[in-house]
Amino acid sequence: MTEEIIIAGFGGQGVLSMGKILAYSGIMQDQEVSWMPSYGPEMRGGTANVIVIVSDERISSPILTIFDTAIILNQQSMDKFEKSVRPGGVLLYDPNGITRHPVRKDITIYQIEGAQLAAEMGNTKIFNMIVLGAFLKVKPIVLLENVIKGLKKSLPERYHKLIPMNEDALTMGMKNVVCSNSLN
Amino acid sequence: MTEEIIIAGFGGQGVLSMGKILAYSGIMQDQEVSWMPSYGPEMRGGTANVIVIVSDERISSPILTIFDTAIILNQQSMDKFEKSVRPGGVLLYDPNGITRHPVRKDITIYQIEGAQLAAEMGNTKIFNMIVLGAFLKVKPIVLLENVIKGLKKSLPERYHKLIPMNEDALTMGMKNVVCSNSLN
Amino acid sequence: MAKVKGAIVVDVQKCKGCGVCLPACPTSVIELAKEVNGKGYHYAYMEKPDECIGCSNCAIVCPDGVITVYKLKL
Amino acid sequence: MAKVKGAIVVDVQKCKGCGVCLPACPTSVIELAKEVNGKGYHYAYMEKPDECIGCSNCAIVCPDGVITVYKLKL
Amino acid sequence: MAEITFEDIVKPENLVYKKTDLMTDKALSYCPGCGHGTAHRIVMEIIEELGLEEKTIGVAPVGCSVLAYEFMNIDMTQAAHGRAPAVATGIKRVYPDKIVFTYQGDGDLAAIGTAETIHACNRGEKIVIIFVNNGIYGMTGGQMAPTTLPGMKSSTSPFGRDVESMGNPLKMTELVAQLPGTYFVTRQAVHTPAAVRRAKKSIRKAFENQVNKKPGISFVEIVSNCNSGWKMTPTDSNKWMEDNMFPFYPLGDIKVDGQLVK
Amino acid sequence: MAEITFEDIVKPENLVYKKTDLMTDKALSYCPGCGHGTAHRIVMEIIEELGLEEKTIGVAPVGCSVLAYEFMNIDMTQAAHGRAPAVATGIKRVYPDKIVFTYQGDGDLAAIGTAETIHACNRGEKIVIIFVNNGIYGMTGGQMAPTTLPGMKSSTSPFGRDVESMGNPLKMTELVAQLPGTYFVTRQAVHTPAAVRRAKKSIRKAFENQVNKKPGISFVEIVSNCNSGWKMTPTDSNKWMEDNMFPFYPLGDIKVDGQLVK
Amino acid sequence: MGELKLMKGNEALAEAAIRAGADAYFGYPITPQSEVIEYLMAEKPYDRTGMVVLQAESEIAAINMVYGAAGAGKRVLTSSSSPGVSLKQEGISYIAGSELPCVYANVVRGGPGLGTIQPSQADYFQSTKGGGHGDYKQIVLAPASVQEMSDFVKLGFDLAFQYRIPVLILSDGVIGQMMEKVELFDQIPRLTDEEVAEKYPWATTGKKKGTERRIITSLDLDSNKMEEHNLHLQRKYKTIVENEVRYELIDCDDAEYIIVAYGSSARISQKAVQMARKKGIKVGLFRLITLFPFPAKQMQELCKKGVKGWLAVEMSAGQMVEDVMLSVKGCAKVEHFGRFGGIVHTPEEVLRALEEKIIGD
Amino acid sequence: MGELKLMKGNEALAEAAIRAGADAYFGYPITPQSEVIEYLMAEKPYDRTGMVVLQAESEIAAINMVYGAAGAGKRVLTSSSSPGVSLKQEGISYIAGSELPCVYANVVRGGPGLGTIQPSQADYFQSTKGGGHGDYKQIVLAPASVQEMSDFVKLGFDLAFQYRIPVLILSDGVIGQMMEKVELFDQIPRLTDEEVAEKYPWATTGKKKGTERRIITSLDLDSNKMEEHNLHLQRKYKTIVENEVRYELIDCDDAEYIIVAYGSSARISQKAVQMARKKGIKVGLFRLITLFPFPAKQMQELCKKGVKGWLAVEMSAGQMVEDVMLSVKGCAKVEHFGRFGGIVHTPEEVLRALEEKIIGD
Ligand SMILES: Cc1ncc(C[n+]2csc(CCOP(=O)(O)OP(=O)(O)O)c2C)c(N)n1
Ligand SMILES: Cc1ncc(C[n+]2csc(CCOP(=O)(O)OP(=O)(O)O)c2C)c(N)n1
Ligand code: SF4
Ligand code: SF4
Ligand code: SF4
Ligand code: SF4
Ligand code: SF4
Ligand code: SF4
Ligand SMILES: [Mg+2]
Ligand SMILES: [Mg+2]
Repeated sequence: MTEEIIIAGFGGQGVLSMGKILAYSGIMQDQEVSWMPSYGPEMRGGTANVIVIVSDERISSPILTIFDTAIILNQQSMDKFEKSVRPGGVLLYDPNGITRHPVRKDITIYQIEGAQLAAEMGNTKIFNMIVLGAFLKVKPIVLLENVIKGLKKSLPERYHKLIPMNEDALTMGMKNVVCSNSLN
Repeated sequence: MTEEIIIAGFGGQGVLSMGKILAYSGIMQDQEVSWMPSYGPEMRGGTANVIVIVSDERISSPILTIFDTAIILNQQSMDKFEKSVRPGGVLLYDPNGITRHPVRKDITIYQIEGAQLAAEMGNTKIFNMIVLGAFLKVKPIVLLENVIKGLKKSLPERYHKLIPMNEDALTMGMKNVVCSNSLN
Repeated sequence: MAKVKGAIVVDVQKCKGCGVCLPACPTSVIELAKEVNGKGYHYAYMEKPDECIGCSNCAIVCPDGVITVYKLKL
Repeated sequence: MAKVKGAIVVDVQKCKGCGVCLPACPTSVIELAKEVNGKGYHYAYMEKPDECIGCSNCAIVCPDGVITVYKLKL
Repeated sequence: MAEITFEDIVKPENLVYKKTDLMTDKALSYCPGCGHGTAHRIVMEIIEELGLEEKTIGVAPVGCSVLAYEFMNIDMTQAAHGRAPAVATGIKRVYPDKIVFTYQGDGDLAAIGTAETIHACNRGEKIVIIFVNNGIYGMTGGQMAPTTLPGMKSSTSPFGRDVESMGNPLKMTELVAQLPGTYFVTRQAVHTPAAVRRAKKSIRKAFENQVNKKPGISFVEIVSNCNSGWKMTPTDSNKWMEDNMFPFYPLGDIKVDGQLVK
Repeated sequence: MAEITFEDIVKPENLVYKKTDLMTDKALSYCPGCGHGTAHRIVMEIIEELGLEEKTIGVAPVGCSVLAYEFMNIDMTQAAHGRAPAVATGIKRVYPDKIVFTYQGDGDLAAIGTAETIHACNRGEKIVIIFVNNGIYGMTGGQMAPTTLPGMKSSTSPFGRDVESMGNPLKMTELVAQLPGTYFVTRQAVHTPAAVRRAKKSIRKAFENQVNKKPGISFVEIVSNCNSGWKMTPTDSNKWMEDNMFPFYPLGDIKVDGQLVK
Repeated sequence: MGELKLMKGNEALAEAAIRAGADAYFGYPITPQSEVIEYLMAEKPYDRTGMVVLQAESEIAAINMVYGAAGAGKRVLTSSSSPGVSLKQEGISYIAGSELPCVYANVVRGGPGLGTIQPSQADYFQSTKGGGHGDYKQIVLAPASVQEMSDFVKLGFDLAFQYRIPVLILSDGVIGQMMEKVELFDQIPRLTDEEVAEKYPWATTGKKKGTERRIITSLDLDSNKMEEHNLHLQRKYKTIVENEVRYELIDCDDAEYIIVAYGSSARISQKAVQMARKKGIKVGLFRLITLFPFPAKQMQELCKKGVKGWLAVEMSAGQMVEDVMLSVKGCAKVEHFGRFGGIVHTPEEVLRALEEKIIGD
Repeated sequence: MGELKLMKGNEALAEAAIRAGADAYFGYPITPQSEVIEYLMAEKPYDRTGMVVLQAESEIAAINMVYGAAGAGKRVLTSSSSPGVSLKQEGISYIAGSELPCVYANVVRGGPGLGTIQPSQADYFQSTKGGGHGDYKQIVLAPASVQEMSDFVKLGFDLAFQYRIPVLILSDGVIGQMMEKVELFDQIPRLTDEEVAEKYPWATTGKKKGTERRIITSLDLDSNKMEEHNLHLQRKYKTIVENEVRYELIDCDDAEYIIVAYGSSARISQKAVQMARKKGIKVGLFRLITLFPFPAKQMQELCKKGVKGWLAVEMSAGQMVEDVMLSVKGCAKVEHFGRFGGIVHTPEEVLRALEEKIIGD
């Protein structure tokens, strides 16, 4: 099993840390992982994206242009990455702020109302965990318990009290993801 | 005609400028010349030597290990360069301060009492011109008039008044050089 | 009462919502919008346009130089 | 008269004849030799050995550290 | 006076302030509230006001303002980190009649570029140095600068600057004022309208010195914020700057017309 | 007292002065009368007197004293031009209990090495800097240094230093005294017995500061001659130095125990 | 098994420095490697092992601090990225000339000049042929994973001290910025001052009475001695070429074509090899681990086995390819495929280049 | 005929700079090239032509002064020797990246590190492959006589401005310190500011109203643009390789063996060729004048004529020899003969090396 994912959105949406938790979860179940951010210094407030690969085998290129799954969190990223999903692959997006929705027919498209749900849950910081939950519902490449373990590993000790809340967010995401095209 | 010469002695003996005047004289009669000093910074007061080549043809290597003529002005240089004269070549030296005189039989050896003559003439600065005169007597590779022209070229204008004295020194050297071995 | 009336024009798309102009205004004209511009910033606008005296304070401290100031002498 | 008598030993081969020790001597003991050493320098020597008071002035200013000083208390 | 509408006021003849044309129309790449933007603008306003546009060459080294050439609408040279004073010297020496200035950050001017700064000042190069001191390396992500205050946190002093092991903050401006080659040395800020006005006056003086071929460098420090590096909102950072930076880096003229201000 | 012969006096028990064993027996490579020799010797005397031989590491960069390691009979590191303060910092930081000093010329310390000098001083590295200022680049053949006096001739200022185009002589010692990281800053000379004694006292203080872990650098400038570069006899050069260098570079302590001397 | 972590390459390098028993890090920030010093500062290695971390005033100061501390026998390192590494060239030449051990990393970005902060491999020549002056070499290790960013610090120090030579870890923005699983090796204790003095008698640790003083220098005014010193260096480099070549062969056994690459290019090329194999193309990957010493012999052996073509893949306009050419000596076609200026090639592009440049004609 | 003078190579270079209409020299003293700035200071070029001469505080400052003035369209130069040139590498990379014209000289001394002040050719790699970071090239001219030290300044400026590229005059202690007859070219007037502005529209001479501003930079944060810029540079380098190769063939017409050398090694090798010819050995000298561009094609042509062996003679442990190998591509044996660390080979040694390494077996 190899899953090649791009997560793309705005700087403040927790894109990089979502990828990090996913990668950590992979490690927790003994998989190989890589996490490759786009980086740039003074491009402050611009877009952020990260390529995450989780695999049973040694990972070759950490940089890819075609992905199994694209998790897309703003319009710019939609414009850039819709075409980068491999035929038969998955595109998961938060429709909030999206003006041009995805149109491809050869991939499965899911929506998660992450921003809205986060707002409802009263904590915008868990937005990325909702989206991650949604993804894991669609592609259960790591077990929830390993995500929690991964969270523990990646969060400093003093933030561990926040783990239950994150768990809720994951569950919320899993529950609320919807398929928006007819492929399956 | 190509004449390959090394001039070697102490720092203050005018070794480099003797070579320079010789080279300039060569230019005055349309010859090719090269002048290659040993250099070194804080080896102050140490030995100084310069390789001068005067030739009708384009000069290849400015650095040589075998010479037609060696002009030797102190013991250290004698130790170093006696062996560097080509068989049949010339070694010209000032015996002042020399404790081990040259012994080679396959070269012609000349002496010039340069230091003593300079002292007698009341001007130690013309020492090198006396030696140059001696050399030119032995190997008239440049005309005296071209040496004078060379002197004019190499001395700043304000020193031109010293030229007659230098001319005297050259003549003095020419007169006083003596052959000290039996080769010719 | 005021002998002058001012107005500012904020280049909404370039405003970064930093809020530096707010305390610079002697008459507290400016507020940040609830809405965001294309870059996601809560841009500045004249909340109390009538108070503006066209003093340019806001414009000269605006790091992004997005404020243009007009003043009408009455 | 002097209650002390001094003497210096110059390392002749290492002396560079700079003359810095000369003005340093309170009793003008030192002169530069007419002869030169192996390096061609007119080395320093005690021209007036009787005057030496062993004050070490010459030694401590000698850049090449070639002077050793002795002093005998009478 | 409800009769006067917005449209009545916003008319070309009523214009009292507008960004100078010597700033390009590109959106500045700086973080919201960053003083670099203001500093850029007032330098360009002075160049415009003094009519120097056609003979001015600006030099901006790396630092957040590396892209100054995107915003300052004049001839510009991008310089290697720390070397702007040398680059400016090169230009000024071959064009003694042109106006040359550098626009440097504190990491640039006071760390890697110390030698170039000291020597350009000491030679008395007839240039202007605009020195934006935000107490941090903004561009590379908020590392400690030579100017970082004692105890101040940065990404390379995450527990606060420890003077014992990391050294003292360096007051480069006071230092160069000691050199005979500096003609005008001042420290300013741009966070309030009053500060901007004073800073602009200083910058004008600096450029006028160059125009009038005064003997020596004119050196204008601008103490500024770096909200990203300091991890504060723009307005908080300005407050923090007043409370913490100004006591250590007091504003005001340090040397005027070649004379230290007592 | 004709009865007392030379041999009577020259006996081991009468020995009052002898070159320290911490100087090797190699003949110094310096020109006759060059102050470098004296400076070397008194530094080594102090190291001997304080018993620091076994824990001292010296750093000498390029300059005439590049061969210091041939003469100083202790562990030595040859440094790149201008970088001795950084090299010494590297050593001292990994050996806080050892004694580390640099021995630098004026070209080295005040030109190419300006940044390293300023920053080592500003960080308050607990090292000693011995700074031999002869107003010229001796080693490379007498070029102008940052310290060359106005009007002074050198091979790169053959008509005398022209301050207008070549800049001002740089008083690096006064400059570093301004920095909080310097604990002891003094200027000395070694051309007369009295000067040598005072210089030695300063050097002792400098090393004692390091032994006693005083907070900051101890910086000892020695104004010295370069008869080759100045093209004078040794004694003439010492006279010239008194008449010309000392007025510009006045001898004496500048900062003691962290306090500027008024 | 050692501790497992998810780390950036830069962080792994920093953590490995602490664990390798490094005595000091001296550095200056520059993207994309500032995480090295940031990580170290946050980790308080002084409390963990006594390791010193100092932000220098410049890259030049940093490399000279390294020179000083290395000369005193300590395990020290620095890191930078392309423009900063250019500034270090004089210092590196001094370190090589004085035969001091040290480790330094170049997390390469695109040039020339200020260039871009994006990944590049265009500093290959500088690293392997000598960016500084004089005839010197340094061992160049090219990590292709975060794991190797950690491992090569330890390996680097071992080689550096064994041969008294600077060891360059030549990384790039991809390897520096990416996170991967890394198995951290256990803490190696720092040597005490006494152990240093004993193990490294050449080091300036203070001259014990009655012993010879130690001198760290690269100067010799006597040209004969200087030449002798240079000959000694050349002999050492020869020994290194004989003993320290490191590389990895992937799918080379039956390969008709071989891609040569290192670092992140090797990772991307590996994917291209997988893709090519799926298409039935017999291609293998020769992944360089040491760039100096270069595995010339090993390439010649593959030549003898009948490899028909070599593709040098690098993020540069063509640098490593020269060493491949010098190694295979005309036995088969050698072509170069490069993207540069901050652009990283895609596996698809590499495959296409292989098909067009090597197989195609 | 121009004025005839007896001059040191360093002095000839300095005098040529004045006559070539240079606007400024910025430099820092270092043996064996300090005569360049000393000569200039003594000549008062400001009075002669208005040329500025400034002793900078360091080599880094000097190269950045050059960068500044070159960016403003002026003819400027600097010079140094090995350690100083290493320090300039960042600056050179910037100049190459920003496409600025300038001339600089490296009067090479033996390394690595502080090394020796005696002549060497061990900076060949640094000069031709890139001592600085990134994919850039510079034109490298290798004078073999004092005459060429003068001529190549003029040629260097011409090429530098034609291609907007740094031109390195790669000399060494022999060429720098020796005196020979030199025919000085006539004074070329300096361009006025107006002429500069007109001839070099890319230069920052002050933005005229209504025109586009000029920007001197090597930065592009957009990797695509950065790659495009790099491709542009590579195209330029290709043009230079096609058009600017310079070399001299001596006795090569009937040569069975060829010695390849440049600079002072070429002079010495020429003597060796003379000696060999006397012994009846058919050997010729391929004297490189441009090191970049390297005359690869021309060597291949000689290969086709049946040259049996090539001897690369250089004062280094083997650097230029790699380019010879890359050029002749295995057509014939290539060997290297080098002395280094400040030692200059003798013609006798070169002849012996030819006999033993090339002819002997
Ligand atoms: C030789 C070199 N070293 C390091 C860097 C990385 N760098 C770029 S800007 C900078 C410091 C920026 O700080 P500052 O000068 O204070 O400017 P600011 O961004 O704070 O305005 C550094 C270290 C570089 N570009 N070149
Ligand atoms: C990088 C570099 N630049 C230049 C030089 C040449 N150089 C050696 S010493 C020196 C200056 C010496 O002057 P100073 O430091 O005053 O020492 P002094 O000889 O006068 O005692 C110079 C320029 C060098 N060795 N390395
Ligand atoms: S200061 Fe300028 S950018 Fe900031 S909020 Fe006000 S108008 Fe917007
Ligand atoms: S012009 Fe003055 S009064 Fe009007 S909004 Fe701006 S600061 Fe306020
Ligand atoms: S000071 Fe020393 S070297 Fe100089 S003359 Fe006196 S003894 Fe000789
Ligand atoms: S010891 Fe004193 S008295 Fe004796 S020679 Fe020396 S300076 Fe003169
Ligand atoms: S990082 Fe700091 S200095 Fe840079 S733009 Fe942002 S606030 Fe300004
Ligand atoms: S050149 Fe000057 S500094 Fe150097 S040894 Fe001679 S006198 Fe001393
Ligand atoms: Mg800053
Ligand atoms: Mg000096």
